Amino acid sequence: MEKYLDILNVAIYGSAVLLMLIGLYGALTKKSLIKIVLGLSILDSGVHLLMIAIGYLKDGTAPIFSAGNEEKMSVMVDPIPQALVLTAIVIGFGVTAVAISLVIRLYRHHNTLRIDEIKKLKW
Amino acid sequence: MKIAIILISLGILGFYLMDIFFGIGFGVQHFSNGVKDLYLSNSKDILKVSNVVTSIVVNFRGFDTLGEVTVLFLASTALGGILYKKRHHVGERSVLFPASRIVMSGAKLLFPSIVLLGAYVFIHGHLSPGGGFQGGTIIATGFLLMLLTYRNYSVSHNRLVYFESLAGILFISIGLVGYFSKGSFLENVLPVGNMNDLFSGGVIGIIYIAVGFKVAAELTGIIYTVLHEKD
Amino acid sequence: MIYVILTLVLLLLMVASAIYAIWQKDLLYAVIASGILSLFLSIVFVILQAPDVALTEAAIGVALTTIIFIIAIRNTVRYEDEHDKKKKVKTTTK
Amino acid sequence: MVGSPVLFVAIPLLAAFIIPLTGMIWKNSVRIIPGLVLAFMFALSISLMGYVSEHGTIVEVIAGWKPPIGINLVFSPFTGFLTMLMTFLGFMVWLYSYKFKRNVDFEPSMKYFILLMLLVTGSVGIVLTGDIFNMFVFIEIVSISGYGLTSFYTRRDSAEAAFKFLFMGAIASTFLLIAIMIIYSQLGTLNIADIAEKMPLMDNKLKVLSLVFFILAIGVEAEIFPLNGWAPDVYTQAPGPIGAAFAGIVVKAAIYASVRLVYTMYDFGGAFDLFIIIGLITFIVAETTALRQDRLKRMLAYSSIGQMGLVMIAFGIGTKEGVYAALFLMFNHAIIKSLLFFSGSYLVFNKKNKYIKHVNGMGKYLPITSVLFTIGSFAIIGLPPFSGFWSKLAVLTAAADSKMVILIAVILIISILEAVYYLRVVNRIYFFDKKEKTETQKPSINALIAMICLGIIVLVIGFYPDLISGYLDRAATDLMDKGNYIKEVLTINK
Repeated sequence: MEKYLDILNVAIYGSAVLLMLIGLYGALTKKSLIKIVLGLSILDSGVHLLMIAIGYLKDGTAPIFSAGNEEKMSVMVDPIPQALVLTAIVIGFGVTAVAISLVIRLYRHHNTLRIDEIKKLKW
Repeated sequence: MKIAIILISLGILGFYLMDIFFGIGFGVQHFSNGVKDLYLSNSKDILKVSNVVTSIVVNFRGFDTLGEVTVLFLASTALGGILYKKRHHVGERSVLFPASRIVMSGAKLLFPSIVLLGAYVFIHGHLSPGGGFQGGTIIATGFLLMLLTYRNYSVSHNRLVYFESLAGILFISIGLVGYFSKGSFLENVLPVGNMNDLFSGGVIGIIYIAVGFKVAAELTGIIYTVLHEKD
Repeated sequence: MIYVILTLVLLLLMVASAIYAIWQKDLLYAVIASGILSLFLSIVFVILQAPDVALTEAAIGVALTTIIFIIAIRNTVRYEDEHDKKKKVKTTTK
Repeated sequence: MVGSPVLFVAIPLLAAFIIPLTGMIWKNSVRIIPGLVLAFMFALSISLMGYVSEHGTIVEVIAGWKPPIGINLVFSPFTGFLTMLMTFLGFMVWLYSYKFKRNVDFEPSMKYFILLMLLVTGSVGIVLTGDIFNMFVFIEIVSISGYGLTSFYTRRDSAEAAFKFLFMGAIASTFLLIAIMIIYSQLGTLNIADIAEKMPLMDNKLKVLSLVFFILAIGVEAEIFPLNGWAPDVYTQAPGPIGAAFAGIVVKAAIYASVRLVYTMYDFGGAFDLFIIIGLITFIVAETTALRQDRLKRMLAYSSIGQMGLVMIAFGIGTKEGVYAALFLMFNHAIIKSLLFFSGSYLVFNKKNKYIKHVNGMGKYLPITSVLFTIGSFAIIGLPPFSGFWSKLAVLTAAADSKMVILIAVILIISILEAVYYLRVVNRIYFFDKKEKTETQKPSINALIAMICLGIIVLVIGFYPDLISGYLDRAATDLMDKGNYIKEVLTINK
């Protein structure tokens, strides 16, 4: 079982970091405004996976007491990162909604989504 | 050139992140005397709430939830300020494809059960997975289905504002009741009951219901505002 | 064992759909790919014993975020870089 | 005790949820209620400050759980001083913008006051909270209301400035989450006092890396040099009073957050040197850029960034005198920069690009506003009879006490540059002739009151700096005493 845990260690953290890097890459290099916002939301997903993975415990159960398992406290996964991610997901959605509305307004003003044509202020 | 700089800095960032988190390790207990066990035991013994995530979100760290609800409120407020004009009137919305009769009947059939599911999820937030945010979002997706299917389906904006404001006021007034009677904001003022009962956890259930209504109203409002933009 | 393989497959699919979402020029496909990413992510959350988060991610990440992006695409342009396609799309969607 | 710190957050949020309802019945209530709330917050902070100076720090717990478990709010002489400053400025911004003229219909303008109120609330929350994740939530509240306020004008560039701000803010918030998770994974707690106590347990490498992520995240709001690309555009495109709100309130809160991290949470001394280096780079780059600007608000924005660099330097000196100087500088900068933004927006009112040349000859048309702008300019340069002189003197004294001679030289040289570009504007106001015939806008009476209040404060502090030094001294002592903070928070008996 230890061997699998090592594989999962690399796989989960690695893919979370990869997701973040892909999102950042898209947000930094792409020209389309919608692509940029999409990149930011992928970046968010990566961070959320990272946070949940930190709270995981080997052979753990979900942090919910049900009728039979009041005593199984020591094998429960950490509930705090889950609560934090819950907050972070909702906040991320709020930011995405604001970003999308800004994109729609920029399109209305400039009639394009390409950032190199919108650039009037210095970036 | 610019891409090269970005790739290099992303590489550095990725290297350090992987370094940090591979070192931290996966699936092991990271710390010895953290607050995790305190949360678990307090949730079981004092609050009598089965779902520990709910007791953290609503009670132990309830202030975060207040801020989070405010973030959604702010997002819908800011959205109204950003998309300031060229709003469609009710019923004049353009749809990509007119929905077929099957979709229309299906949506009509599904809508009540989606709302019921959402209500179930936030009423039982302290017993099973789910809660105000999840239930509120599910209800919002129900409204989204109706808005997408029926061209002239509309949600009364004033009614959304009523729900939103009243739910928010309920949340804060429960907090203030705790402050004035027990001396601490959001403190539990009701009997906690027995574990795994519907009426357990004192004010947690009531707060989560308020959060559910508020989230549902706000998300529906956000979708409604964006959907009614003229292109 | 089976969970390990399932997790690995899901993680691989997530990264693949993220790359597809960034690489694809058609914004509609890209947005759908990011919705699929959220779907896989919520399954991974269930495997990692976080049902609350999985529910939230499924409702917000899969449904609401995707639909908001799609509304934005409907109000703007569908393709990332092609200017000549812009007018054509506008006339077809109207 | 009169009132409690939790009301700083609860009452504005309650008001924010009530306003949409009352707005349906009585339209003007959406303007008046935020003002009342801001005034209430200011009064509350004064009353609590009186209590704190007699009985010591107030630690308020939320939901009845003691600090390592629950979230707590700390109202100490230091945080209380900043809260007082921020709520006062928030009220001034409200007063100034009560009748701010704009050319769009009324419906969005009711959102303006809600967003302004929550901007102030979020900043106060950042200062008061004793929990890093709660700080993240408040930072997001501040950011989102900032995005809304920036894109508030319907001009085309304002949406772009807001998008730029949002882009950097979104990336910063993910970095902040990563830093929080690194700390949580090592210490298992989110409370600042608890983290500070357990910090020696943490691995040294992780300590440095998490601090770097924190600084990268908070640096966006604090306008540290490579991360402040959004600031000039936002200051230019946002409504005039919002520039003042950013410079006076949001940036102060962000600086507070980084100072709290370095002084209380982390325990290694290298962080102070980091502060000095970041501060010096920011100071030099921003002030030299400000010299080259031809638009008034951009110039003010770069000057504001530069002043923040100076504040960072003063905090980086690391002695009690340094903290005292930094706090004095923060106070003065908040008051003076708000005055400059307030009067500056009327000097270039309704001009397309707000070039500096538009102020030519305004001394005749808008005498009071011009005098106030001149007072502000002289004060921020640090000319003797005004308040800015004392703070700059305090910085130089603190640097001299720590034998940092190069620092003194740099600050003096850069101050001359600062004098050049401010005096250039003042010169144009009084000694140039107005070329084209454009209409000028007389300030409305409430704006005038707000500006004169700030001007009087600048003059009074200039003549009697002792009025405020008691507060500053107590605040500096409070910040330097890390053990006391931990003890106050963790041993609360509730």
